[in-house]
Amino acid sequence: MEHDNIYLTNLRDEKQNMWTGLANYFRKRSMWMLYYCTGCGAIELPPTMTSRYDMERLGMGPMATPRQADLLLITGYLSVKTLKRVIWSYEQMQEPKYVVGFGSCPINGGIYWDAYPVINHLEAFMPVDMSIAGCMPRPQAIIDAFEKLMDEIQQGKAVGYKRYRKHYDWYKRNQDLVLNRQSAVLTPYVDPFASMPTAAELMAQESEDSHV
Amino acid sequence: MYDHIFKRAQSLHGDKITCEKKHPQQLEIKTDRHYVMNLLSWLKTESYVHLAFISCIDWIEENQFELVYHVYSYEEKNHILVKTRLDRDRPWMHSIIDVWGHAQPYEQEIHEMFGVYFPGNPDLSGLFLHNWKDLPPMRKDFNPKDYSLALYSLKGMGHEALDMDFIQEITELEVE
Amino acid sequence: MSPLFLLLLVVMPVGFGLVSLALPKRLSWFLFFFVNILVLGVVFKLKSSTGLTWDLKFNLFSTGAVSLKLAVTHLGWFFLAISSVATILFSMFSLDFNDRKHATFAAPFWMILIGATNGIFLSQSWIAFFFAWELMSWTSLLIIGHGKTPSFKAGIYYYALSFFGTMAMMAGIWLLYHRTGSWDIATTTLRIAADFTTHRSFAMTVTALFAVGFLAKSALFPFHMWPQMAHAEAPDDFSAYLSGIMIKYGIYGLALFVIPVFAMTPKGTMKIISGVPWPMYALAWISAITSVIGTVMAIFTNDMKRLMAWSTVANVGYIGVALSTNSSLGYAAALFHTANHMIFKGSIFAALAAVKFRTGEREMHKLGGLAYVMPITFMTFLLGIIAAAGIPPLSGFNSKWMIFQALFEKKMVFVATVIFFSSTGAFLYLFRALHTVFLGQLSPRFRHVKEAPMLMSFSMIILMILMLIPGIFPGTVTGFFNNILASFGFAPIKTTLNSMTGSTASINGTVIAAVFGLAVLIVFIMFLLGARQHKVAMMDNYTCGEDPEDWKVGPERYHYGYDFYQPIKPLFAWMPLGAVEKLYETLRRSIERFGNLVSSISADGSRLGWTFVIGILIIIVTGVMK
Amino acid sequence: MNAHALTALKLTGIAFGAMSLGLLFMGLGRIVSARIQRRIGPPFYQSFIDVIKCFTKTSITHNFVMDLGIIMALGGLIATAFFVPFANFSVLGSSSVVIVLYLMSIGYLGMAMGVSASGNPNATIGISRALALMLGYKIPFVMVIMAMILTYNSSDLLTYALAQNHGFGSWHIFKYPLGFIAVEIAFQAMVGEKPYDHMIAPAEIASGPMVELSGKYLGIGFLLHAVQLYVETGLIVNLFLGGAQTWYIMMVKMFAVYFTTMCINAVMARYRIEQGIRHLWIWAGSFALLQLVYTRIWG
Repeated sequence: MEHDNIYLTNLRDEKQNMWTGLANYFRKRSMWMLYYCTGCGAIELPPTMTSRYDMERLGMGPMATPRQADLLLITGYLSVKTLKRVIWSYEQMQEPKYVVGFGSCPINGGIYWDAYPVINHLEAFMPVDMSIAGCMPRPQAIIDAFEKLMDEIQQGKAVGYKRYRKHYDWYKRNQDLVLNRQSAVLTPYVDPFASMPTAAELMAQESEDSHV
Repeated sequence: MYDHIFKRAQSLHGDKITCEKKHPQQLEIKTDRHYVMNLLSWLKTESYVHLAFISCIDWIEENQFELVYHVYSYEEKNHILVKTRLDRDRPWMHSIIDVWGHAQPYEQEIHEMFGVYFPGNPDLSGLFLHNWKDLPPMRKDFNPKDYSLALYSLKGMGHEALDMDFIQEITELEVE
Repeated sequence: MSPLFLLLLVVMPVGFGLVSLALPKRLSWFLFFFVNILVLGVVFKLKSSTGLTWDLKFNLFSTGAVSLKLAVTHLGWFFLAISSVATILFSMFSLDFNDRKHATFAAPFWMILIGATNGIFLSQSWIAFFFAWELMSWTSLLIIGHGKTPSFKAGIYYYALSFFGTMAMMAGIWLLYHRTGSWDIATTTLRIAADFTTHRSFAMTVTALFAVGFLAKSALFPFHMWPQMAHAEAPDDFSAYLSGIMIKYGIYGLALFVIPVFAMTPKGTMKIISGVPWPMYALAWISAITSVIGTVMAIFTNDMKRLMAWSTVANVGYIGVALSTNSSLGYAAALFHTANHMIFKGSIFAALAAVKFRTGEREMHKLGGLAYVMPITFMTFLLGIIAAAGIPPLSGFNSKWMIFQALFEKKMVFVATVIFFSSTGAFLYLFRALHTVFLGQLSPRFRHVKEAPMLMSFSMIILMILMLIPGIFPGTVTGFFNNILASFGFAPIKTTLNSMTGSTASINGTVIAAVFGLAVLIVFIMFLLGARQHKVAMMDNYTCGEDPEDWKVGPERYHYGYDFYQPIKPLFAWMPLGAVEKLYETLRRSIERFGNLVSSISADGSRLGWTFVIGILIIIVTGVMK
Repeated sequence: MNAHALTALKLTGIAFGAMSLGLLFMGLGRIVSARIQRRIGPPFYQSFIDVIKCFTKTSITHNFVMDLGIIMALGGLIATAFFVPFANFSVLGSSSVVIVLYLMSIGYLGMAMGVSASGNPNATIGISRALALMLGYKIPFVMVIMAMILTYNSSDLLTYALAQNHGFGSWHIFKYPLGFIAVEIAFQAMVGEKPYDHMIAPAEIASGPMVELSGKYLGIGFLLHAVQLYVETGLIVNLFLGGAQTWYIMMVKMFAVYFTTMCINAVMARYRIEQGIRHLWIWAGSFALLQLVYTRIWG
């Protein structure tokens, strides 16, 4: 599957002028999020969205598909298997797009820092514009982070998508290292039953062994 | 509560099994791996119709795997653990999907996580792990910490051909 | 202008057809195209010579003077003109369609059929009309059953229903002659209209017999079953002709005889319901039921040609409803919709034929995404379905609007509601066909499919233009109607080149097209002002983050096409849609039993043949002796 | 400046007016929903921000049919908006309701075509639902309109609007009460709000037709909904709520219609597709039929 929506053009350094400033105003006031419920953090979002904290005040709202969304929320730990889907979804999103990592897991692995299926640094695989520390962050912290992100968008600092385009090779290499690696990391495992023997064959072999 | 089944098991399979009462409503039966199939088929006729799960334990000091079949009876309200030991070097076990069809994914998972082979199971492909090349991860001789540090730490990811600001930004994140 | 031109219109295609029976297949198709050019030329030469008559009178079996009278009437010329324009496009289409691989032997019969068609539209005596009608039935049977078993079965089915109608019509003609002593159509129409005051039941019987004949031909309820078999199984290029032109013979018959009879009937002789005589009101409901059946069946059909055949049934229903209003507006609406349907259904079938020509598939769910490889065919189909759904600014809207105006005029609001139901349902099946065949995922099997060949594309482009023109300038077609209306004693309708006036409003096709163009322009500018877009692969879709290839899902499995409207199927479960088919099946079984009885009397087949011949001889001899 | 250019200019004004009004209604509707759920809700101009932002984003297209369809969709609906009288005023003079009903369809057809061309089955399922639902709401709606045509012997919307300009008592809501109930039920389905939001169903088929729309395509999708609101609330106001003499009364009445819809939307759950159509046929259909029979016999 070729990823046609990643187009590697030279990144023009867009200066902040009146038009980009205006565009950034609209972008910050209307952030539609794709909250990919990768982990535990999804439970903190309903209170953020509903009447207690009311995210819609800020013009934010959930969207159904990555095509429509501006903001990708990585809520909590991210397993390798999910990572593939998250990258797929991120690449389907349209620019400008922002990524927010929830909790400690996307920052450094959190309590899963030594677990084999969970990645430790989200920053290595996709550009993260804003990280929220905590396990899990409370809705207040989430709203706070969104407001900070809005400031950064207005100032033209939240340019993770440009970084992704510019350093696509590096990100791609890291992704491949985890997702498409060809060799074992520690000890290669040789399946003794790779030839898929039947039970009768195995038993015959065992009785042979015991005779010897 | 389980006296009835305990006695019947003793009388019918006495020479092949060892029974132990672990807990009210919980009975442990240890047996040889070639006898598990017979025992489970018999238990199924004795109203133990529900196979709840198959679990696997790595007894690394004894160089053995232990398979535990959890069966349950809705009539006697009893839980029976059928336990058997496998050789850790060549771990294989008869598939029981002829007795319980839904044992298939349980066996598939044990195959993936421990490397126990189930001849007769039609699908032993990977279920959870993505592109796994190492030892099966639930074995005790597999070190997840080393694995995680070797694969997921930022050190392993090269910084050539990148501009300095970006390297700065990335390496600041490194936690050591 | 010599009257022999009229004879030429009938004899020339028949003669060429007979000659080309001896020619190779490919050559006969070129001859076919050539004949159509000649026919079109003659027809347009006859434009201003209304009233031109060719008559042949002779005596047969001393039953009195038999007259074979051909004449140009306003109505006949209109039908001749639209059918010959459509035919020449279909024949151009057929030239490329019948290449070495696909050629059928239909061309000679088709030529004879064109002669018969011209005969039907020119006949002014019932004998000539009947001869032409029979010739048409036989040749079309031969084309539909073009040497394939399912096609032959469909042809037999078509012929059986058609035969029933023809017999009814023959009985009607004999009764008519018996009463009036004339074969002339115009004369008998006047007589039978007058008879409604004096011999009411006789007049009613005769009209009913004719009506049955025409309803059977036009596939109105309860004869709505045959198009879905005949149209679907006929050669693909012939389906366009079958659906565009042949289904209109019945409409022509109704417009020629049945409707004028009721229009000329003195007032007060019949019970009036909703402003129309009650038989007309019954016809309205028959047509409305036909359109509902056609629509509902089309919604749940998976075979694309069968779907469009049901759509034709539904459209004939609209035309029947329009005719039944028995007013000048309704009559004009029926003619207008006939002309439009001829073009848009012709282009839909042409597009489907092009698809079948390139892919060889007829089941819709196996296709998909062909718009990206066959853009001209797609545009033809798209404009065809826009016209068929009655969306402005294409031709279908104007005629549908006129039908509604005619219904509003007579306050037939319940019929109008039913018609509106089928008109909305038309959306469902037309979009389904559009999506399943032309949009969605393109199967790898068809990735290298090419656009239809040049002549096919060219004829499709002309069909597209012919759909646009009556939509933007309705007057190009409606301008012919006032003469036709006057010849049957209807009041003229108000129409100019751009606009039409109905009973409750008037519309201006040009204005609608212009404001639509303006709106599209505004949106297009907005579209250009937005940030740039880039093209992605067809399978690069939102799939909940999964790569379809991981699940072995290719474009074919990712195409939503099979059983498209499954969720709403339960809503139509109560409709006894198969009832008529069951009735026919019972009839067929009884006939088969009777046939077995006859064959059991004569021991083997050869003797049966002799029995048949002897029986015929006895009938003739007794007829002559008498 | 000749007359045609002036008309074109006026129509362009109407096009942008319709879009703006629809977007304003959408923003207000979101506030209404929020207040019912005891939230504060977004500012009233939120929908404008959303649409402008959509136009500043990059977008994807799968093929030329998608572009063609999406442009045809909004074009068709804007063309429909030209035919809806606003405060007793119609630039084009005539505004036959039959044209409005059929011209609206070209918008839906364009939308359907554009999103089907994306090749996503979710989009097509959404469209198949929308078309099926159309079979449900169009029939009652048309029956009520036919009752009016019977009374006035005219299918011009302006005629209906002018006939109701004689005070509160002359409103059609009192003349055709059953018809008004039928149309209100059908209207809920026409604008695709709950309980008839089968087409969008975000949790079920990933927002249906909108699934592959991004950037300006999505922006056009929002504008489509905005113009649809303008056309459909305008229809209801002209048909039942007495039209309006002044532009602000017209806007207030249009919003009142939408307000009712949003209130119902906020408290209802979704029907299943065939339940929805059955509900429309049974309830809206029977009210409309009663109205039509009444008008045909005694009206």
